[in-house]
Amino acid sequence: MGKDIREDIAWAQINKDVLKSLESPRKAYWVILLVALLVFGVGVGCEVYQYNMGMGVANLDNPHVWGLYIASFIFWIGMSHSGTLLSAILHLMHADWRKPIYRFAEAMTTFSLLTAALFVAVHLGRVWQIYYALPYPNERWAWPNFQSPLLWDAMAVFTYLSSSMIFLYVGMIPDLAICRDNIHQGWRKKVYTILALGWEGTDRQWRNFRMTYLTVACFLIPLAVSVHSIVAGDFAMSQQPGWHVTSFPPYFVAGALYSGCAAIISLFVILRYVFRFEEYMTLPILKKIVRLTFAIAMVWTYLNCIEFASVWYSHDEAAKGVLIQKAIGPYAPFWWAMIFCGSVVPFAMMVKKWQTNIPIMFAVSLLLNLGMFLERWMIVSPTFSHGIYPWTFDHDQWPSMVQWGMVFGSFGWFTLLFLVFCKVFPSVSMYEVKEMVYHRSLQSKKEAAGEELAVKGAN
Amino acid sequence: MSVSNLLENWSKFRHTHPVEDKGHPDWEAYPSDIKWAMAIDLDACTGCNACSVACYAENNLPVVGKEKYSHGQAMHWMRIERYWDESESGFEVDQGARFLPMMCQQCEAAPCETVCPVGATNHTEDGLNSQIYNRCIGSRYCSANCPYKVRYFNWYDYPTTKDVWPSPMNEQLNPDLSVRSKGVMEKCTFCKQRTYVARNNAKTEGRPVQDGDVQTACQEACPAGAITFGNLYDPESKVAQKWQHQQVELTKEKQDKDKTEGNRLRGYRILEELRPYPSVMYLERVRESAV
Amino acid sequence: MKENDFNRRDFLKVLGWGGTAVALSGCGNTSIQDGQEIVTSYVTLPSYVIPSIANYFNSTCAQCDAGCNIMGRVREGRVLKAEGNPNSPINRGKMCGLGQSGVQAHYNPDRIRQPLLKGQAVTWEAALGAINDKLNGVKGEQVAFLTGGMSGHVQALFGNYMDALGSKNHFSYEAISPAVLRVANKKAYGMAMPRYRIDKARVVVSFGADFLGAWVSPVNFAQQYAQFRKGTRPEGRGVLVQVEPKMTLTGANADSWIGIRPGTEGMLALGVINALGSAGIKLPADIAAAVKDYTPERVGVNTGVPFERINKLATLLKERSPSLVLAGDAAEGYVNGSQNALAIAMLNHVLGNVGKTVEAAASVPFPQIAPTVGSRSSLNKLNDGLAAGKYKVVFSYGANPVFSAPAAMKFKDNFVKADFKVAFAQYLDETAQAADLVLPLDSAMEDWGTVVPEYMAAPEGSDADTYAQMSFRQPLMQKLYPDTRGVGDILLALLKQRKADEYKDFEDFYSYLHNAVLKNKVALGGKTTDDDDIFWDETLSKGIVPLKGVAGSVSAKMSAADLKLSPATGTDTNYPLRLIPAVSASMRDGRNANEPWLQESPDPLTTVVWDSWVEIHPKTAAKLGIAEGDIVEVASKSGSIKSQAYLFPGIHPDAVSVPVGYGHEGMGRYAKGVGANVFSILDPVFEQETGELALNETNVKISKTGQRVIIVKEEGPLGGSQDGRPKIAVQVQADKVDLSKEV
Amino acid sequence: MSQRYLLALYNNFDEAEAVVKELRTADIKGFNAANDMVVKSPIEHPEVEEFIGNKPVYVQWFTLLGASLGGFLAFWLISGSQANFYAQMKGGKPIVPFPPNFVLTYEMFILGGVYITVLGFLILSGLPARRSPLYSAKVSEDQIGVLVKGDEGSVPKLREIFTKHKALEIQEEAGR
Repeated sequence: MGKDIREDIAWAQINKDVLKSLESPRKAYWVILLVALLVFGVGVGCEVYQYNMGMGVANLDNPHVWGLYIASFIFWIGMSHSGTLLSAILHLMHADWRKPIYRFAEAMTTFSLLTAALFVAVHLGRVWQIYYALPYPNERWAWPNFQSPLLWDAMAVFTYLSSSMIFLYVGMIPDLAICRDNIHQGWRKKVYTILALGWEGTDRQWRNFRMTYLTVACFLIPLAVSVHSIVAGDFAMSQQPGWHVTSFPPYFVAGALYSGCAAIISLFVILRYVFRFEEYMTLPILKKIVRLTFAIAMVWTYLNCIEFASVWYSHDEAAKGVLIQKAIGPYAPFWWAMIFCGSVVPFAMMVKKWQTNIPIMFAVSLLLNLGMFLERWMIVSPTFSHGIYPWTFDHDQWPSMVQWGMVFGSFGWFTLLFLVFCKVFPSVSMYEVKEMVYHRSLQSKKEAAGEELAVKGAN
Repeated sequence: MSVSNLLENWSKFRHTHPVEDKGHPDWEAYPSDIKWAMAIDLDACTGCNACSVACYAENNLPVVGKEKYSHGQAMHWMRIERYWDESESGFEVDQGARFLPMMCQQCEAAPCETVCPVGATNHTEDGLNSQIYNRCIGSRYCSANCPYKVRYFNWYDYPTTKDVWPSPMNEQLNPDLSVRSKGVMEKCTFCKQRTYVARNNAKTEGRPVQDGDVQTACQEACPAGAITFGNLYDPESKVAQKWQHQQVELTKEKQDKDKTEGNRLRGYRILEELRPYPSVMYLERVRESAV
Repeated sequence: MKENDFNRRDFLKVLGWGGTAVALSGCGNTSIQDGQEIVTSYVTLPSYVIPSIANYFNSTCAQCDAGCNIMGRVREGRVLKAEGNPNSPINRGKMCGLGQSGVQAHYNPDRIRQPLLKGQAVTWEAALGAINDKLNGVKGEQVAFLTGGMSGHVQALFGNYMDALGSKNHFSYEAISPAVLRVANKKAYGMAMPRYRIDKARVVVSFGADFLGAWVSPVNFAQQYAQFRKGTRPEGRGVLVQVEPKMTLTGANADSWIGIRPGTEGMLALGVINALGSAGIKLPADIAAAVKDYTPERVGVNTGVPFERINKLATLLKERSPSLVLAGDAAEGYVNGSQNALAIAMLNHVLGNVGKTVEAAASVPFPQIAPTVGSRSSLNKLNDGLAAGKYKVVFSYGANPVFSAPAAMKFKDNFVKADFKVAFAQYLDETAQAADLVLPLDSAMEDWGTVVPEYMAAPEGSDADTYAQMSFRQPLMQKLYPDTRGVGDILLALLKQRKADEYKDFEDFYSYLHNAVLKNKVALGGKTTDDDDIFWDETLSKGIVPLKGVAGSVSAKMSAADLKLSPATGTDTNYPLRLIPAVSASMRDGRNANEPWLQESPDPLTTVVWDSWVEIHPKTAAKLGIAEGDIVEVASKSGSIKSQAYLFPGIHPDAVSVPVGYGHEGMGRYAKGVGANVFSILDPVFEQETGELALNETNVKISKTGQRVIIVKEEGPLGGSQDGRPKIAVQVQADKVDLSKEV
Repeated sequence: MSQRYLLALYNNFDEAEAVVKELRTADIKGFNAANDMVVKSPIEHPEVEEFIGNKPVYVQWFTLLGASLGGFLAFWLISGSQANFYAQMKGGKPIVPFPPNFVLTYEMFILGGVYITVLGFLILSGLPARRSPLYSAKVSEDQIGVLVKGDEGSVPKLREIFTKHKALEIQEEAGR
């Protein structure tokens, strides 16, 4: 296995390479940007139509009151978790291979949360009254209902979004200073100057920076877990069969990390190509993420089985009914596709040769993401179609093109935000790659010296 | 904000419904000696749909038309369900069908109430589950969490939808309650507009609400008189007597009588085991097997 | 009119003029007396009108012929809802869904608003002038008048008009009517419509009488049924046995539903009598002789009802007396329909129910207002006459024969042969479309009238033998459209064309009615000393006028001599299935199809909405390879229709059923194009004694068209299954509960 | 006496470390090694803290403050709004219920912690800051800077030490 990164890479070169990504990406960048814009336009069109007509155009009905919007909401929230995984958990564990890739993962966290927030809005019947859900003192003397898991959700997502944005920003300050020092004209200079806050890399700054980064990372980990547990709580707190499951919170968290990791692989491949980051986003690092993803895939699969088993051996006939319906009912193709994508496809990541094969891993990561999207859908819809009350079972509901359009559009929105970010801000953390290179070269020097000593000693 | 308020409310409201004591004696606006409840005799119900149509007439329910009905977007607050007897070989028709009028059960511990993010659905002092239309933002969580699926969402803006209330059909709309616009949830209110009038009249006359002061629209229409409605806290009321006779207690999730084998009573509440404490008691349909 | 005598009627008028109006003449007996009338503002309200508080005015439901007494809930000059009149012996404050929908007939956006001559809007003068012109050119016998069932003062006026025309060609037509029953009852009990006391019976055996759904007076029967089911009754909880090939709403409520082979109901009745004889009930000799061949075993083979079940039924009837046996549409719609009905009525005689649960009903003392009931045989006569070109001018009121006549009768072709066709109509229905002149009618909530119900229910504790009633129909609000008229007004205007002198005192139908009622003040329960206005207002406010009726009697005996039960018609190998047109509680014969509440309230049994359907037994469907939602073609010798298949366990495997009332080509936005019209494919087979169309005598074949739809219905994908949930719609056997002490 | 700023740039940490160590031990009049010396580096390098002398970090106190404040305020505000404004009656649930409030308290605990920690970071590291008297873009690239402040008299000595350790570049500027 090769090295995660070339140790002899010059620090100045790192600056140069990364700063280049702010200037001249490949043409593919613009193509993807344009496509994303168009796709986002589709979503906007659908929302405008739905806003004017009413939610009915989404083909939702009673009892099937939620559909792809909520499924997509969970999907995007879930995707956000791997950013935290890479930046916070691996940071605490001193896994320095995360350094070249954590920045974009963290950006992904922020933007997928922003995308998820969109779905909260488009899902509402009266989005123009969305401010009723905000806890602010008002002349109506009415506060939101703090007992509602949806409100916890809103609070958790808000906390997570703002914390991860802050985390992203704080971690970026030294890099912004680099940008400030190297880009000398235009609006960018002003932006970087303001955002860099006058960072100079003094010992005092670094000292406080280190402690802050560590502390926030410590906060982010339980936060991330709580966010997806609370999203799981939206379902697990209800009485509906198939949702009222004790293992839902860990199951959701595992699913979140899983889809996030899969998304990181996809974006890794794309960024590596578009911004010519071959030196930094190296195959050995890919290999590490792939292995991590595989491990999480197995955790997810295990939790899936636990859920099925606990439903199967319970005396909750309704929950059992939902499970059976998932397997043989109208959603069966999607459910089996989810099982296939989520639990079978990851075994492709066990093949050593494929672990560093970019096209294969790209395809696998897309399949995993598809599987995770289906998973969320399969959590939401089958329960509605086959709930507690037999008279209102509803096997014919199918999301309308409006729903699909908005799901589609959300990918455009995410891609748009993400690409703009990568073009404006360094998507590889320069200072941390320097640290990585520095420490690794020191390490190998020491090793070499140790070897020499050993040789000497032997002599 | 006052600390004393906080502490007071903490203890005062710790346990509200369902409890043994009647409502909240301290409730400022309405001293609550009323708990509206229903009893529906399935043996009398013929499944004729009169209640449902009466509900349309009384509560300004939109007729959504075939296409929207096919999407499951019908707005019948009161629906009649038709079940067959089941056996190994399929449906049995020898004893006819079973009809079940199903509307909001006005649960005492309603699953819908706690989950609404904006507090648009709350418990009222007279024991109903109320929906505040102009507070509702349409998250539909209440419906998602309703075990009976008796909450209906305004998927479209029905007042402006073609052929829902074309002029002069709109002149029939009942001015006692609103016509709901798109994006809000609605459901059976136990004809709140009628109970409200009854309570006000009683108040004006300086007496408590008596049995028979108010009928719900469905009850009023029901040709077989299968629906009994009234104040459960009034021991004189028919509905209270029925509940009492059938030994169905509002505050129990498992009735004592069900623990004894071979009780000869037929009152039950649907999905009681989920502990929503519904306010509607059904009486089992009786069939004679002599023929 | 005195200034303080600003009464409600005027108030309604004033409201309609939007607040600026004056009390003008035009409302009957009022006339402007110089200097005594004053201009009144909308803000000057009568004392009983308090804004935001509803007033209730009594009237009579016009949605079907049962004549339920209703109260219109009126707020700010608009009628909002129909509620039952609690003092009514018929509906006792209750309403059915059909009746509730009356407000939608009133507010219907598709009502005709102006007279239409050849499709062009014309004035009433022109319209009435056109009629006058045409009538002047023809002889009395060349004029035919087709009506639905009628009663009360409109009928009296109508009789006068026919006399004035010199025509005897009044055809009273009801697409769905108990016409066979009336004839059979007359034979069996000596009266066409005795009073049935379901509430007194311990057992009710109904041969296809859908008394909870669409039969005769369903709201009254439903209340009796509720009594009948009460365990606290001295007789205990009653048992209902329903015998019919296609389950009706009543069948769905039966303790025992017997899906009999179509057409063999009479035979089963005889089999039960035979079994009763074997069980020790003493049978009159002629009856014993008549039923001796109908052993349960043989009857069992022919009817498809296991003979054990026949014996059980006989035992039940023997042990629990009094019982009541009813014969309904499903037993009568055959060539031998009246024989079936007679055989069934004989059961009542054998069981001694006559006089106990089959009571004599009184009839109204004024024959001219007694109901004229419709039948299908009269349509046949009209049709024959039209085909022969006998009628030049044809009037149609309250009937839609172009829709409800079987296509094989070619009614429409014959109808258009007449020179001048006048339709009195609220909607532009099929008959109105075929007419030359369409006269727009007031809705029943705008019109005056009186109604005498055919089925005369009596209030508790009254002298039931002589109880008869007349109900008032009065406007519940101002007319929605200025150019519609009440049928009485039109008839009066037409009469004035003939006999101007006799009717010149009556400005409109209201004044005629007012006059007629006040003239008979004493007969209508008043005293000669009563003030006319007070009497009138009180009578109106009650809405119900009890009359001392002419007591009838039911014959205690019945001879078996009339009974000649011919075997049921066999099947046709080309058309192997029997078609049973189903009459549903809400759709009836289709005249109310344009009321959206009815279209959207699910059929109780199939839960289908907004369409017609073909009920097929799952076994038959499996044989034919038909699945739910398949569009199937139902073809008879006389035509074919296409509709969606619904697999329905409550139907005899040899039968299929399609609801009537759907498939309008006109009427309005809610009715047009919804479903298929099953009337059109009925074979012209007639009941042998009455000449009624035998509705159930059409054999059909079913074939798939290859299309499939998802049926729009209320029930979910599990059909009627409760999916193993323990307590949803719970049923308990009667011996497991104690009903006698229930509250 | 006027103050001068000197910035010396070094190629690697070893050289910088040597310089710093020498400056700390050297007794130069008008120059206080503990207060007048700043090391600027392109990467976070914990060793810098060691050789420059241990200086305490107080960010964690902000964290404690923020988190407690967030949690406390959350519970107080939520319970207070539930108890003092329109009571939202939920069947079977108290007006001021603990479990949901704890969930929200937990979230606000984190939110407060994160916000105040970052605020503390900004305060303690003196950000946002104006450009310091001497700065070289090389510091954000690959060189380590040692910035000292001293009396005019101490400048030659300082320069001497800088050059001794192979300073790549020495900048000098008058103090303000």
